[in-house]
Amino acid sequence: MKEYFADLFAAVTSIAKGMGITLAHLFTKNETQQYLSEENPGARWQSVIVPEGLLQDRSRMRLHVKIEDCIGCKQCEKVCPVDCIDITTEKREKTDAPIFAADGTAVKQKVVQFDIDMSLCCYCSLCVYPCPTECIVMTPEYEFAETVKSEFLYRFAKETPAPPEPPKKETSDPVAAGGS
Amino acid sequence: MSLDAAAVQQRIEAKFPGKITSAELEVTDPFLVIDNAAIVEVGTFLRDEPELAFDMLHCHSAVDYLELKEPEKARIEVVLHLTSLKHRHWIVLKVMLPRDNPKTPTLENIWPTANWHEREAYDLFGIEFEGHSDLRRIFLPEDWAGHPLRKDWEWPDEWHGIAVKPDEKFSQRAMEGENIGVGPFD
Amino acid sequence: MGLKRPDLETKISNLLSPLVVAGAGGALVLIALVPQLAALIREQLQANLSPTAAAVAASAIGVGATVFLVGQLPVFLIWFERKVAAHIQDRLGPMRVGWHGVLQSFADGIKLVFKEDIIVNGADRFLFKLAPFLVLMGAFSAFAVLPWHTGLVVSDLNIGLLYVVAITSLGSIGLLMAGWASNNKYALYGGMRSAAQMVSYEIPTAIVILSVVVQVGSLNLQDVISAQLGGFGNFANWHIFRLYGLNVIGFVLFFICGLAETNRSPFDIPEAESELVAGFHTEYSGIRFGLFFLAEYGAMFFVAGLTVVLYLGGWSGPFFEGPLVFFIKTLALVFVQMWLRWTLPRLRVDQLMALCWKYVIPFAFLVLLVAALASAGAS
Amino acid sequence: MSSQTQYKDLEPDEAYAFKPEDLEPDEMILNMGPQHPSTHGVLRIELKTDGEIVKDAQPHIGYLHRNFEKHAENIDYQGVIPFTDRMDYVGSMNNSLTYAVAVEKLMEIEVNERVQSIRVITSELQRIASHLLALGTYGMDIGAFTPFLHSFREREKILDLFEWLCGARLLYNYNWIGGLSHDLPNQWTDRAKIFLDQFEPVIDELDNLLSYNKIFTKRTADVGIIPPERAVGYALTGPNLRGSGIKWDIRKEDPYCGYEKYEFDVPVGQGRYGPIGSCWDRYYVRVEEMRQSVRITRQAIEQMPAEGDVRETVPKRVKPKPGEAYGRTEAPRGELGFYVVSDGGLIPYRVKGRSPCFVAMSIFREIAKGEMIADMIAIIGSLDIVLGEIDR
Repeated sequence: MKEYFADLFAAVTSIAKGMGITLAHLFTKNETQQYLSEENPGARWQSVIVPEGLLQDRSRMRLHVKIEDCIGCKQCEKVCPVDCIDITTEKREKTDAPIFAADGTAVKQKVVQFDIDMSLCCYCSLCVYPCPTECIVMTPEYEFAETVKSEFLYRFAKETPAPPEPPKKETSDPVAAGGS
Repeated sequence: MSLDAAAVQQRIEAKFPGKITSAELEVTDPFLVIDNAAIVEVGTFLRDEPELAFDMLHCHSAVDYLELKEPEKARIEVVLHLTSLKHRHWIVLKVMLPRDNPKTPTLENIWPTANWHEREAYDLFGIEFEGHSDLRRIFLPEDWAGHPLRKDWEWPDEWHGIAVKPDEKFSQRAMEGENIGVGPFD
Repeated sequence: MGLKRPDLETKISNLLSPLVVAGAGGALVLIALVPQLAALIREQLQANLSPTAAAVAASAIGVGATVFLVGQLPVFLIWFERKVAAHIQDRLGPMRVGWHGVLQSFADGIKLVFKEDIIVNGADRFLFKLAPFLVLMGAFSAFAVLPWHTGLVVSDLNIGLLYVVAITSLGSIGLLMAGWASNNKYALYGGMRSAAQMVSYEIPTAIVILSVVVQVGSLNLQDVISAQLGGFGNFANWHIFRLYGLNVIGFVLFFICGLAETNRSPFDIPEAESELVAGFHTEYSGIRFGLFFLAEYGAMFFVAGLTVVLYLGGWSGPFFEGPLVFFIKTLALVFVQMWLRWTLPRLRVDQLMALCWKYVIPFAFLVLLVAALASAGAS
Repeated sequence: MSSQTQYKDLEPDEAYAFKPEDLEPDEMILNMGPQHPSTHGVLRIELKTDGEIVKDAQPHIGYLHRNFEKHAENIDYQGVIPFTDRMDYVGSMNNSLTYAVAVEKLMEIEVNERVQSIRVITSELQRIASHLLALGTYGMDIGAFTPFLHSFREREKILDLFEWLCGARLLYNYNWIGGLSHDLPNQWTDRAKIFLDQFEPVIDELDNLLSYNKIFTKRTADVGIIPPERAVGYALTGPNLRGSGIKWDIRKEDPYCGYEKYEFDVPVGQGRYGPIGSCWDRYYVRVEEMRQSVRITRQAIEQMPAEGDVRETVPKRVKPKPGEAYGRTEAPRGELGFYVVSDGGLIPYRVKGRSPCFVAMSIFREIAKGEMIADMIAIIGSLDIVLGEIDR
């Protein structure tokens, strides 16, 4: 009998306690943020714990290649664990005018094909580290949903090999587009 | 009182002479190789002997050594990592099996956890555990062909009409102008 | 990067939401003015028609108005529940469609109407189609006897409470039917659970109602309310304050039973989404699913309203009285139902039964006993 | 035995463990999953039910099988880390840590103290995040929705810290063989401390909202009881083992990353609301572990050396000498181990993941018998399984 009433009492008090907590939360500030609203136009998550502007510093959401700097060393292709990078190079003629990457490395290979299949990418960022000219980078741009899978083939090389029309994917600079 | 691998070896030798076929004590994780026929007795002894009390089989793996250069050394090893919660010591046991038709007695009556681990080894390596209560494939479909963690396993062509082999380079197809949809039905 | 949402959608919802808010406000005013309106209409009818025709027309208008109100209520309550849930969980809830998402329920309703009406293979098609209507009927016909004000009730039945007990059981038949007809094991479990639950909780509900009936001496809901009028501040006579405070227990018990009868959490085992996927309505889609939803929220409102009538003085209040008071009190109780739902875990089916037979029924009998003794002493 | 390449055709009911013809008159087979709201992924459980009572339950796993071990045999050592992250995807930090520890053991690399401290901090924060997910979803399984979102609110803050640290929110690729991918950013430790300060009261709130709730204790305290000797026999580890009252924690028994430097308790199940080893005990061990993790993180932040290169010992080329090593750590779900065999080449010869969830799931059939359908959910939730790790 004692147990019966103790049970009842425990039930009532614990339920009252829980209801107190939920009632208090009814009047506290909301933690979620509206995606694309007047208050949050940039579609960026405003973290409450990370100082403003620092959250995306190292974010790796989408690969981008500054193709002018690529020297065609294929290090990224080798290290990729899911084989999503595809590079073809041609030897540059000695007679061609010398080109240099941003850091001064001479470009000896002509990169005729630099494809990244973003639908395979596992965002591990392993390709970024070995790059000698830092031309392959991860950008914090994360909104790149497509309805057709072939749109995920990002073709960075300026000159593509002969075969038919390449898909009309604009490899626009994601940093400029979404870096805000 | 914790024991190291050498002490454990001594005790097993004293009880079952000649059942340890070899031992490697100078490596990172010292291990003892136990005779396949005696593994159940040795296991029971290891679990029940108060001084040893290896009551937990915390990892059960199999390794396939194809050894193409020295075919006579080809083998499948079953590796048992045993821990004693009582004495806080641990030991690695190995059992060597032939690659053709590997068979070993089940350990599920000693450590019940071996049940699923042995199903896994059966599934991926094709090791037959004699006396196992429920030896079915655990990960792969019941009608899968072959045991994929064998080093000489070959990709089947298809499974119920589903292409199994890695797709031809996707970028090649996309480059040829093919519209590849998202999802399996596009 | 600018807003990607289609602008048309925003414009439409911006245009509509003031209308909806204004409509809701207007409805509240209308509810407040209903007695006057009703009197006016009745006068007009009696002046222009023969007595029989006037009575028929009056009840037709009453039925129409109630059905309209009850049909709109769930739409509002669904939005309200989503908002309550969201804020309890530190979320925002629906924000897109209209001002703070007030049009969300309309959008969902439109979606449900246009969705494909799927009847699964192997289902008992007739029962499958019938079940949602039965459930809806059970929930909505109960409103016929719910008094909004003196004389403002669709049907002023002498046996109002008996009618309520009878008609609300109709829903459980509907649920059982839905569970059986779906040809789905989860749905069958849901149907069975709901039948067991409702049958068990009918008993304490009836006993608690009986305790009030004993105190009032009538089954008519108008009489129940008029028994609670007057007293200090026009609320001291409410049943909840009478019978030496024991009616508080009766109130709580009735509230619990109401939760159980409407399958609300923590008694939502027939549709326990983490166990039975969706329980009895697993296989329903489109508007048939929508009808279950309407019925649930309609029943919620009705149970809260009945609690208000039995224990909280119906439309009487300390400062002013009328349908608006009744509406506000009922909404407050509905809020408590929602608040409970978003706080508590779900009971298991055997614990649910244990709660009914071991805790609710003994206390219900206690309340009934004291009420009977007290009214015997008084007379 | 050469590998076959042809599959054989199955009879339709060969995928069922229970045959319709063996059923008693009142019994019914109920398939729970692979698509079910509370099987935490694609787990399929075949139940033999008699009304609400479960007579027998047979779990079927493998719907998420990717054969991670075969992957690992085809890529270099460093490339395996993104794959380990995907095993237990709510505790990635610990997975990659375990693999790194195993390969470091194989290569005999000693990482410096700063790396060790950062590894402790990140893995403890990951433990909090993982337990928050486990507790939140457990509440949801039992029917309380609100604790789930409250705990996710806190988890989100940890993920923010991780994103700031290494750029990813879920699959970090942060622990490398011999080091870390990034050093801590400026102010990171301050912000982590702020998080810990505001997080501690949240645990109490969660306790009051869910743990001590009468309905919750009723639902979980008498259900899914694992006696200690069965727990050891089935080699359960982590909170599942400690819930049965056995004090066993790799951080204490076989310290890695300098765990011996920190003071913390190992909470065990007390049997407060029912028999020891019940679902509630396992649940509450996790709550207590979050408190201990906060303690460890605070100490680790205090004791962390200010200087130190986190990539100091990262080898240029990971090429261990032939041999084998078993590295183990205390992951949120129990003892996670990697058995790495090297043949001296650039790619691992064999990597075996010892997954705690796989082992925990194997006891399910034993403890599920005789309980009710609603309890199945309670038991699965209390074992805190992640299908990505079970199926690997």
